[in-house]
Amino acid sequence: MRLGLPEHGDRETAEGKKKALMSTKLPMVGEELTVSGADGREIHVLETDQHTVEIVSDSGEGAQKCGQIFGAVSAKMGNGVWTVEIIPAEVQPPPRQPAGASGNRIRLGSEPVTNWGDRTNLVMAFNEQVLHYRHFLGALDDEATLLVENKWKTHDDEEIRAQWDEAMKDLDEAGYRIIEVPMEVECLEIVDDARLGKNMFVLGILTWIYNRDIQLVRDQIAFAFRTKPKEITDKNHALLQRGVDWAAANLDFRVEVPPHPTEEDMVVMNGNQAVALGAIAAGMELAAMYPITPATSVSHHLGDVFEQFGGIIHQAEDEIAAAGVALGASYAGKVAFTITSGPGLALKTEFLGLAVMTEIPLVVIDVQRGGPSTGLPTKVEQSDLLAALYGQPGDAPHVVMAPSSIEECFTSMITARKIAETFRMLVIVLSDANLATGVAPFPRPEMDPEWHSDPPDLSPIPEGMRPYEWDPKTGLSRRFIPGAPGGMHTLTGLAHDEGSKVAYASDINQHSSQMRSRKLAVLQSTLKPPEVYGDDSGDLLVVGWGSTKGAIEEAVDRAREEGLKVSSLHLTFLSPMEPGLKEIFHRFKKVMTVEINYSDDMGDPFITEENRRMGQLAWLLRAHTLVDVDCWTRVLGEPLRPGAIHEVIRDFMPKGGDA
Amino acid sequence: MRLGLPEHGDRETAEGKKKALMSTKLPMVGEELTVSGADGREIHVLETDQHTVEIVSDSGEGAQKCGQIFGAVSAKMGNGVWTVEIIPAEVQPPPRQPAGASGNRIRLGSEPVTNWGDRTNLVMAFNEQVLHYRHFLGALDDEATLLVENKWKTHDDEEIRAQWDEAMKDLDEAGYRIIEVPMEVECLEIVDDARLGKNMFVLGILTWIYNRDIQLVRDQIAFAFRTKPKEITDKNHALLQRGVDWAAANLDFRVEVPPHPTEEDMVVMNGNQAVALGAIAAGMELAAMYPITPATSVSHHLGDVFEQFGGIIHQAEDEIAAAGVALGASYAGKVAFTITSGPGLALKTEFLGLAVMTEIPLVVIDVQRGGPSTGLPTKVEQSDLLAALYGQPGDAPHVVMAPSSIEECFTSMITARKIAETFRMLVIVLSDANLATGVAPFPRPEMDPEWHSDPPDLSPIPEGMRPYEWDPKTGLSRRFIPGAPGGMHTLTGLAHDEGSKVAYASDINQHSSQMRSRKLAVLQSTLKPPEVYGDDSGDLLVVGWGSTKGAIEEAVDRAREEGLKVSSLHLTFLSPMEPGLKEIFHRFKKVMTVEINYSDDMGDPFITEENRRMGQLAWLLRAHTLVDVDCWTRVLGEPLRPGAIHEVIRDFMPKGGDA
Amino acid sequence: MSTACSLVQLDHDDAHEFSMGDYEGAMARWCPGCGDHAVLTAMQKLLAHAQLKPEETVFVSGIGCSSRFPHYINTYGFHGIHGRALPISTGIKLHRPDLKVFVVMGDGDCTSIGAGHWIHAIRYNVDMVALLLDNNIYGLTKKQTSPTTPQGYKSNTQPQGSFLPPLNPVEATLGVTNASFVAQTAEWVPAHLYETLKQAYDHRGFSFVRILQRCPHFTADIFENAVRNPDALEFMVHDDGIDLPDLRKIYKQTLVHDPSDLDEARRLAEPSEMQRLGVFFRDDNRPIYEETRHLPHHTVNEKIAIMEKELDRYAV
Amino acid sequence: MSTACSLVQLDHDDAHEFSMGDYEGAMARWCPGCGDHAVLTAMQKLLAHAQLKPEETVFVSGIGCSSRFPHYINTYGFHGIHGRALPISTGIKLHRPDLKVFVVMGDGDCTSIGAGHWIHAIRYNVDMVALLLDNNIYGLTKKQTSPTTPQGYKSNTQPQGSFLPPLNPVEATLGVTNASFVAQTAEWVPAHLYETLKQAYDHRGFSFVRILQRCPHFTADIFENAVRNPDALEFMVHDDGIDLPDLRKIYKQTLVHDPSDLDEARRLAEPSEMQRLGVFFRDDNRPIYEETRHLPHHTVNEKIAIMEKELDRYAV
Ligand SMILES: Cc1ncc(C[n+]2csc(CCOP(=O)(O)OP(=O)(O)O)c2C)c(N)n1
Ligand SMILES: Cc1ncc(C[n+]2csc(CCOP(=O)(O)OP(=O)(O)O)c2C)c(N)n1
Ligand code: SF4
Ligand code: SF4
Ligand SMILES: [Mg+2]
Ligand SMILES: [Mg+2]
Repeated sequence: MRLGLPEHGDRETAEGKKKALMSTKLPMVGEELTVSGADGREIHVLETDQHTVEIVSDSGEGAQKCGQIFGAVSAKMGNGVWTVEIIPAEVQPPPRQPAGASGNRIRLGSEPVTNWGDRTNLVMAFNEQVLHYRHFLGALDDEATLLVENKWKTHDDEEIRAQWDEAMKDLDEAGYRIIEVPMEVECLEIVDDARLGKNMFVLGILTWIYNRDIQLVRDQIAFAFRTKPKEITDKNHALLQRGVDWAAANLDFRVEVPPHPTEEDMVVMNGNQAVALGAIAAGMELAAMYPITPATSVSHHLGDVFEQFGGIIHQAEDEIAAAGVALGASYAGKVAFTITSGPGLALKTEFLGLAVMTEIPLVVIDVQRGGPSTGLPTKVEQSDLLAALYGQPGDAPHVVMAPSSIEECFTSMITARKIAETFRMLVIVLSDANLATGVAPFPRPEMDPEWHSDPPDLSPIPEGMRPYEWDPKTGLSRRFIPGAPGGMHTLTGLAHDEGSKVAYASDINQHSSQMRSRKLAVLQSTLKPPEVYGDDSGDLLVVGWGSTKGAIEEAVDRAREEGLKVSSLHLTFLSPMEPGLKEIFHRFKKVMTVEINYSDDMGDPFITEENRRMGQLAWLLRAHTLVDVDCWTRVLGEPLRPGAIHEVIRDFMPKGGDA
Repeated sequence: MRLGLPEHGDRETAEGKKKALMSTKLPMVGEELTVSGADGREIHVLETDQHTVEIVSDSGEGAQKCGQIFGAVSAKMGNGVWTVEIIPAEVQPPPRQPAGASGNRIRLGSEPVTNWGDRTNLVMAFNEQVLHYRHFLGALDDEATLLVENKWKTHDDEEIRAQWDEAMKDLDEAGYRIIEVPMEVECLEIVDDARLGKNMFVLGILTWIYNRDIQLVRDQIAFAFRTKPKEITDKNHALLQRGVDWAAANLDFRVEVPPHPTEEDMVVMNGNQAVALGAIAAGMELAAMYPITPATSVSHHLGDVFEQFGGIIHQAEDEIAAAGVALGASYAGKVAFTITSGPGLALKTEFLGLAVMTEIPLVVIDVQRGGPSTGLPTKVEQSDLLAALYGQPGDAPHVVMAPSSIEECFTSMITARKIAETFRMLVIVLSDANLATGVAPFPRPEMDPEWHSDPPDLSPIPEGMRPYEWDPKTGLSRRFIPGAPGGMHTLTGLAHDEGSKVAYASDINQHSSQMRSRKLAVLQSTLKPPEVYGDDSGDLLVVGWGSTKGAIEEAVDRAREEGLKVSSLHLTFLSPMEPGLKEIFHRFKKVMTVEINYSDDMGDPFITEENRRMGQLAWLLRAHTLVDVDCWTRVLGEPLRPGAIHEVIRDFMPKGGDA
Repeated sequence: MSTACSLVQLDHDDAHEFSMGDYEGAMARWCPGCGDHAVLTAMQKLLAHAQLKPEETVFVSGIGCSSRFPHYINTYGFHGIHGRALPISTGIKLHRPDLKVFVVMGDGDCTSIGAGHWIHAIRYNVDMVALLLDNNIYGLTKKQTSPTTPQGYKSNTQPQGSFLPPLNPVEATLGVTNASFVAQTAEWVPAHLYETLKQAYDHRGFSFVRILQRCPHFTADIFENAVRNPDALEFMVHDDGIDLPDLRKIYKQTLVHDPSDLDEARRLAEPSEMQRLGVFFRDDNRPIYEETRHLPHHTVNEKIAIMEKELDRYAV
Repeated sequence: MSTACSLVQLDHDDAHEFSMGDYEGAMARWCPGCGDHAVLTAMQKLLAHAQLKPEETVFVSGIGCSSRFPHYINTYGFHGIHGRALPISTGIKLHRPDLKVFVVMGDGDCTSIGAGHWIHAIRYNVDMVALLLDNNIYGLTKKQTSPTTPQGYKSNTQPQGSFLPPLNPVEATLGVTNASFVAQTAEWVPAHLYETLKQAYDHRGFSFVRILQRCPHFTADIFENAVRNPDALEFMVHDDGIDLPDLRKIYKQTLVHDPSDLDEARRLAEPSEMQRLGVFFRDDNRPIYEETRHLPHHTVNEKIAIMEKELDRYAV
């Protein structure tokens, strides 16, 4: 049933209201209180510790800007925030195309929010088609409240009217609470082209619903449009106010997500911004890349600021060249890095082998997307793990690590550079589209001068020292950098001896292979065992890596509240593996991984214990620990939801028997 | 001590003779009998079931031709033969360069020979430098007999004389039996430029020593030089005779490796020739490649004959294009193939992902060489296994198989094409430099018309049928080939539905991933468990894959003769894995792999159970079976020797306790 | 691709008459005003004109906005990977010369990541039509500099403006030995676009057509002047080239150029204030790669016979 | 690379005088009579002439016989992977413009697998010297057809003879916008070889030199005539180019060509019975990629200050 507006039509039953307002399944202090609004209408206020709202429109209608401002303001107010973009596949698809849905999805929390959460509780839609598509994708909570522009209902084009009726019927039957909003009508009071105003009007509505600090919102708008003429800001302020007023006059509910302001300095950004800033903070000075979604924006964010540092972004002719340029630069000085995603990683494969063979430090960031092949360019997956580890023909020992939060996207760059230089090693950092596009606040990092290590060591090479003077124990050796007197030698991808001379003798190849491999063992010996989240023994241990950490731990929390003996373990290093895993696994009746990559499900036709293809981390852990590690993985082109993982935990709990 | 020639100098003691003649450690019927030669000298005849001889020279001196003819003749006589080339790294290195050693190494056997065996028993060297290098490389049996050109001993250039003395002193001290041969002096009796005659003269000596059928040798020479003017052949026949006569007049030993002629038709070739012929027999019609050692010669062997078939060899501008051309051709008709080695495989990575995603059948042959990077281009390694399996970003299920003999190089092409087309699947065939350059006879394959399946199905597509109409059980679907009316659709590397339409919906991506993966399970369900070589239970099971089969089984034989309870298992399919492995493994106290790739050795500094990097197959088997599979692997740039594996078996035998 | 073409004419009688509609694929999802729409229309018109059987026609592309092309046209299509459309098409033609192949690439796709294949495809001179939809930018990935981006033009990867003078795809193509057809047109001059596609299709060999293409979303300004001001375009006219009298009414700038004159073609290809449209170069007698490989056809038994003969060479 | 060069002249006084011997690396393992030997010698002579500090000089190569070059010269060397020498060198120069970089490539290395990088390196116009050692064949892998193999010439992969007319590296290079120095010489005319290398080195920007190189082992016949018969070579002479009076004694075929004339350069680059040696084109004023990026230098503290300012933009 539907609340027709502006003419305040049919009122819904208390029942209906309740349904519409308790629009979340999550653990929450779902206290509902009632206050009275301006016109004396009853205003129902839902107080919850988290709530998810999304704004969807055709691309170009500014829903994203609206969402970004809303997210930033909420963060400033001290809410936990996790924002993700809703992006269409095409740059600018035709209007009112389902798949053209574009916008932002913001999860608000009282506590810091570590993941995008479950389904959406409240939607602001600029047309019914994108709204309907979100429903079709299963993105919306069964009891979500949907606010939708209603100009289409009465549009001149009858086909459009028909589309409206069809879509709305569907949504209605789905049992959502639907509120029509005369966005265009309202905006036209202030601007001539409503398309350019709706987003700010909608922002006003959200400001009222979520009780945001209006001044903060106004400031944020001013900042967002600082480069534009002042009139723009003024108009937007007016639209904002209009939205607030409209909401106050017409809505009968609000949502309170009590903020917990902290003293700590915070910054808010997405994972690609964190990678970009982390790279600068790490003192790296050359980034070679070739554009590829979802990695490209790292270079956009490096933008001017990198050059201000004396850094260079080189957009190469292809990914192979990007790797080559980065390798050449690393060879000649400070470690450089290259940024890419699956298809680009594939192209860099040969150069990665050369990096390992020549022991030139190199940092590669792979912002994973859906695969194989072009796959799902804008969607998240964790399917490059094995390719990153084993993709290079021949034996190519190197480091693979994965940040598990936006903050770690920043810090991992510092770690990566340090390891690369200390060990003369290739380091692959696996981020993904979930981190890349997720926006969340984290404590402002403190710069450490250490990170910007001084220029490369060009001091004369001691008489007789050789370019690969491997320490027989550790495999470490001093890197000879061009410019260092007496260090002349020729680097080669051919098998070579300590003097970098091409060598075919068997023992030399065996020894040099040993030395390159040894460095990993040495690095491993410096790592600490990972910490178990939850009790460090129990019935079920859920192991994850990368961007799924927040969702897994939230799911574990929920399951533990139900009394399930489940804990989780998150790995940062995939090569070498952190110590102690086997020992930790043995403390649990059952061990499983949860990953965003493909695995066969037991019970499917033809799938047996013997031929089942496992999740990528699960496969590694089985070989590594010989523990019968099970897995639940999905390639849904979206981050995993804590709710889904929670259910999986229930299903996978070992039945009966004691540890 | 050294037998100076021509002036029949000092004779050696019976003792010394014995030593020199029992020049093999191998299981042999080492019966020694004595006959009297022309001039009444005593001729000691060693009868053995196998013997290894090598001919080494500077490149360009024709040692290889000599070896090839000797091998061919021996095969014709019914001996088992395994010939390998000794190739320098440079095309034509300067003369008398150790690393310039070029030639052939022939292992003769009474029974079929499956591998290159252990160290060399008898050497024919054109100069002492290459001979000394072979010693330096550890290629020679401690008790080998060395015949060497002695012109250098008295060379005008004193530096050369010095080199001679130094090298010979070394060899002498090593305790070899050394016989100087006046090759040049003898050849000059027949040709003006001895460099061009020595190889035939040497062939004569070998003919006498190994008692080869002289007429067969003459015929083989005629065949080898059939394209050259007749005089050449005549001169070579004369040189041959000269060698025979010289040996008869000067040598006091012969080696008898009794042949066992078979009725069966045999062919003799190397693994790359077998791949080339196999591809033709399989009815494939397009090979796209880019030259790379040791794979290139496949295309050389395809040469004209392939075009006679209506086949095309396309030398592309690079490996990426080669993969693309093969894929395009496969898409448009019969499955095509591409041939490469490590660095080329790396470059093809992205296209392999596309092949999997679009389900275009494709056959890729990787003739493995030493890695990583450019590594050891002419040497064998089995280090591409994991890259072949997991190299492609995203989930890219496909088949990986490895021929384990030259004959299987032929048959695997037929299997590969069949699987590729039946399952719309990428099939990677892993050969290696050992098979590629090893020459051995095998039963002549019988052509099967079936193999040359008829032209692609261009019949009209039934109304409503879709390009990926996956059978929900098997994931199989009919391939739409351009030209088939009604089949118009657009193939894409993006995630797509059954209609090949780009699809972003979660369930579709999960489902299509499932369908692509399912095909592997279906294929696996059709495979038979591998057969255990030796008793099917015991103390130790040695598992191998690819070219090491012959050496491993020979080592197992030797160990079993000593009473050790060891068996071996050889895998042809690496993806999917053949069934029953876990069950087989459980029947042995200990399971280990023997591979030509890198693994850390326990006991080395910093290496622990936890951080040890395992052989590539061992790693797979651990994840696959959860059995604690151990491994012994080496990257010596040469095939493994049965003797070495035999020792490893001894060392790895589980100590005490019953199964 | 006259041979291929005439083939169709022959066995065509039986088939029904194809209309433009018959070639319509999925609804095009390019931005409103995107130049790619016009190219799609012109191409559908050409297919109808040539009456190409949809099932015997293949459109191959790489990755990019422009590379979505095959999805929107009702023939066989192969939406490949970035920069690799040409090797795929080469494989198709080598194995199936009977098929009519069209290649659609963006400027990044063809001249950046695909540059190596591009140079060699020109050289192979395989009988197909290659279209470079040149919007001077990376569209799909949202405004990064491409090799053809004007110097100084700001992008997301070169916010200070592109560092280098743009690569000139026509000049580069003309530098490659065995180039056989090189033309340039603009998507906003439909008549010229169509005629160019037609001649490219009729040419035997590798026809390379650079199409100036508007990207209103990211580079609206780049072609603005060329679109607005007819004198910003100069048309090369010739009997062996393109000469459309009607166009002269609007476009006054013309010059006569004989496409057989390579030196002149190269001179004309050099950067000038005016964008030159027309056929720069054409040579119908350059070797065509797939034609240099005359392949016999054998029955299975013949094949086995040859095989046995080959095996004899290896017989022991 | 005059800037780089003069740099050396400056801080040179202190150092000792470098002789050719100072640049000798490992003993060259090319075939006897291989043209690569001559190039090595000429290069060592050049280094001695320019008094380049071995530690400030880097030779980068791909894979091939010719790419063994760095091993045989006593400077820093980077024997990379096949076809990728140019990206590596570009990275070196971008990060360390102070280094003098020379690139050595074979014809397969540069014009086949490396073609894409080659085209773009010409365009970037990074200040370094690139040598194409063109023996018209794949040497190291034992006689496969290369893009520059003469049409009809038999190889192991094209036993019927190469199908296509050879790619002309000079023509192709001249087709790329921003080309700044393009020359051709022959390894068997040492004086001309040396002078060409010298001018390439003195040029500011990307100097591309194609060196005709004999491969006695596989293609002895290809350059036979050009080596034997002085009239098979034609020398382009000019004050701004190369003019070696002594050569005129042996080589009668000369023509005057002004390297600033691009059109003429392209015309002269076209195939002719005679092999033309000399400087085809030179332009000292084309933008040099690394110079378009003027990079400030900061102390760590300054950097941290900038960083903090940047972080403020993300502050909550
Ligand atoms: C190997 C690989 N690298 C990068 C990308 C990302 N990518 C997709 S399209 C594109 C370039 C698009 O520009 P253009 O080729 O000019 O086509 P347009 O979108 O402008 O039509 C890039 C870099 C990719 N899909 N694959
Ligand atoms: C990725 C890769 N592909 C192929 C090869 C094999 N390979 C080595 S050198 C070479 C070509 C050699 O020819 P060219 O570049 O002309 O150099 P030349 O030996 O003639 O001097 C090839 C194909 C390789 N090493 N790496
Ligand atoms: S971004 Fe540009 S090229 Fe891409 S569809 Fe939109 S207008 Fe066309
Ligand atoms: S093969 Fe040719 S190019 Fe290679 S070293 Fe020998 S002569 Fe030189
Ligand atoms: Mg573009
Ligand atoms: Mg060459």
